[in-house]
Amino acid sequence: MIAARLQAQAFDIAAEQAALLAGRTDLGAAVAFTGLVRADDGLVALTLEHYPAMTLAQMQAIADEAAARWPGVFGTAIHRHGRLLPGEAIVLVVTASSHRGDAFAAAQYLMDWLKTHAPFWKREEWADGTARWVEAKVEDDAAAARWD
Amino acid sequence: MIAARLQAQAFDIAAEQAALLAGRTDLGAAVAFTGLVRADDGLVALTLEHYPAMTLAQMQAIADEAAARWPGVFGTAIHRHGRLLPGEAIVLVVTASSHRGDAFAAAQYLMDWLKTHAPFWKREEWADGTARWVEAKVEDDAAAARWD
Amino acid sequence: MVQLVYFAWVREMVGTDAETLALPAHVTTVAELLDWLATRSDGHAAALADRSRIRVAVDQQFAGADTAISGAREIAIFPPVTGG
Amino acid sequence: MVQLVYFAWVREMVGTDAETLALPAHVTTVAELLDWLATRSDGHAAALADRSRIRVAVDQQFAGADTAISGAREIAIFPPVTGG
Repeated sequence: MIAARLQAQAFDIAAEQAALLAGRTDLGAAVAFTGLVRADDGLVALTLEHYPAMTLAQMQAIADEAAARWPGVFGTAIHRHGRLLPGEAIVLVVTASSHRGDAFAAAQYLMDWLKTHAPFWKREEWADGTARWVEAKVEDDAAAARWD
Repeated sequence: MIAARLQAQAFDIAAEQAALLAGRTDLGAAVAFTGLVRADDGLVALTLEHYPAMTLAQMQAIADEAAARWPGVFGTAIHRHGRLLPGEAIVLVVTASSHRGDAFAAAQYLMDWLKTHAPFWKREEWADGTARWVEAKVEDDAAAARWD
Repeated sequence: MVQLVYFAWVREMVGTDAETLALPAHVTTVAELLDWLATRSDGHAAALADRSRIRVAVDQQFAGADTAISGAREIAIFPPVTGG
Repeated sequence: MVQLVYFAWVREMVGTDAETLALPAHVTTVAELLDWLATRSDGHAAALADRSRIRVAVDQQFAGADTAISGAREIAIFPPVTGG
């Protein structure tokens, strides 16, 4: 079971991991991946627009696909939306498994797919006052395609 | 720079990651790997013996090797020693980088090497009152060898 | 009547985030919808000018140019997603 | 005089975690040290019986059977490490 969530507010990495591991003594590995907003070349803010009726459903579909590929993996995938500043966390994927290989693989798979298939649109604001919508990236598609 | 630490007390995953990321807006990815003691087949406790004069130096050597392979990766590798119970965290590796690929790769590399090359000896205590020293595992050597 | 919803720069160029429209009888597929929408205003026309940059979801399911839209309640039009 | 330190089941079988010894003149390598130590007690002999399960560090550096030990201050003898 990997649960997807969508929220505007910040998340607490330790609390999320603790909730996943609570009462379990059969899990040997937990991987927590945090994606952060980078201040590349003068970025001052990043706004994620989402499609309320669709985005969480698509995220949960990705999470279910990961859970089916790695049946022993438990996890939580949280994505934020709204306006975020450089240094802020934007996405958290926590996976846990009996052994570390599956936990790492499932976390990487979830991130590769979230980066390409989750229905978000990013708008960047720059130090010079301009703003632009981010175009879909070829390298992220390649990262996701390695799982096909 | 990847810093190695050796301690008996528990660590705080959120505090360690926050310390690594503090004041940075150039890092897009953080990976926190936590290794946990599993209660396999009735394990009641695990004791890690170490060689005080050597273990931390070897850990730092592994961390320096990872930092040399992935120059853009910053990190912290913490290993606990002493007697630990099922469900307790035993090792933490936190890595951060501008992109997620390097952060994931460096964390996996560090874990593969810590599992094989760090001078620890594990003693397992079982529910039936017996205890035994763990033998080195062939699969962990194979996981480490894939980096050669 | 169908609810049209727009996201990102499609929304900005169309000039609204949603509109409820009665579709003409000859508009039965996604491609026909986009052709018809493009005649409604300069904003619609500009937003939909390059169809390779347009994605559509019919009732929250990704759809292709030939997807039928009869009976649809909500059709979303947006750029390729840029992920998280 | 050299400080010998033992870990894990080697420590348990030898019966001490450390001992300070004066080595005979003919003991100049790791292999010769292990041969000589094995004669010191039944515990030493049992601990060192299977050399494939014994690892040695000379002054905190991993050492092979042929590593010279003259001038060493601390020699550690232990099973293969089992990691973290």
